[in-house]
Amino acid sequence: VTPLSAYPGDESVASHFALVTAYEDIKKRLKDSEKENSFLKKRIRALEEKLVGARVEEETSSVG
Amino acid sequence: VTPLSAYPGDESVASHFALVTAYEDIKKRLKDSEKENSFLKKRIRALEEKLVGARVEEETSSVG
Amino acid sequence: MEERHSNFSQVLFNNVEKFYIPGDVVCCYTLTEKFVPRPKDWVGVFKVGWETTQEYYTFMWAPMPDDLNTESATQQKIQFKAYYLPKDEEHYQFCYVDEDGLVQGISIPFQFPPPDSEEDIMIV
Amino acid sequence: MEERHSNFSQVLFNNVEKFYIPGDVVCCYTLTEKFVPRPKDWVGVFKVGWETTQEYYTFMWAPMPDDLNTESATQQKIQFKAYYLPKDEEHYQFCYVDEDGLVQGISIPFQFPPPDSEEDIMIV
Repeated sequence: VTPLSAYPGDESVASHFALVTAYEDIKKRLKDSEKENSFLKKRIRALEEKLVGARVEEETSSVG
Repeated sequence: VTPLSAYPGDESVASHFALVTAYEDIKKRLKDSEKENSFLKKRIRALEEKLVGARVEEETSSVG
Repeated sequence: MEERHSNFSQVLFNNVEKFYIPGDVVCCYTLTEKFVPRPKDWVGVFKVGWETTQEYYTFMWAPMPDDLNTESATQQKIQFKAYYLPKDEEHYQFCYVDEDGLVQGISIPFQFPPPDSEEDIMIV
Repeated sequence: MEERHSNFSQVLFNNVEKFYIPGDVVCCYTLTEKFVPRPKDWVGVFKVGWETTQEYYTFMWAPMPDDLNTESATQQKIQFKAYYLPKDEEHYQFCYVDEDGLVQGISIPFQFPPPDSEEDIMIV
């Protein structure tokens, strides 16, 4: 037994609407992901700076 | 003057195809963004570990 | 047109994941107040971009609630067996199709990640 | 159906950005070999999810190449003035519509980021 399917006109409206639904969701996820991405990049820059600072300090303290 | 527009049937095929085109593109972008995201998170973890290491070293060197 | 669109949300899919790890998938949905389920309604897994409801990847008949008047009757669950689910990286969505072939509910998209990408997803 | 689909790629949009910073936007496209442009063809900016070509946000008439037989004639450019472009965060795409109203080319989606998100985008 296979399920019924009908109304080709309605179907193309339904399939378009389904794709719109999917697009809206992915659009939101992409935005969130890109935002998180830029946040993570800022965090990396801050960590890298700290690390350079820590090294300089270390060197200074071992020289002094 | 406004541009012409015709053939409602063709149009719904065109609009669906346009949405498919757009979906395919942002699907790829989401995937790339999520991948980059997970890469950046790994990088942050590595940097954080290094920073902890640098501090421990610094402390050891100033104590010694 | 607007009236038809509202049909697509007579059945609401809940707690749809972004990624389903390998195994059976439980699909939860809510029948909205005015929606009356019928014995040959079904829920299909469709690849995003589907054009006709015949293009379902797999489907299950929707269970008939015992008594529509109880509150719990509107909350339904279907379990899709892992064996029948897609194994690629495409995007899929659930659709609830009534026995006349009309789409009554559409979910957001989800994926079945291949084994090698699982670690990344856990991190994300 | 398949034959119709191929129509949508008679004109190919090139170098479409993900984000266009505020200002005029140059839209580049290529006319494929068999495509013959006509004086009332146009290129529209459409919000993704458009249903009819009348829903263009803005449009420009497509320039007629001086001589179709030269190679450079197939590479075309249209400049959309900043004033006429959308100012929201929605996704848009270019579509090339011929003078019969048939869609002959479709671009990938792009956005016009609002001023406060620009910094983030530069980083991304």
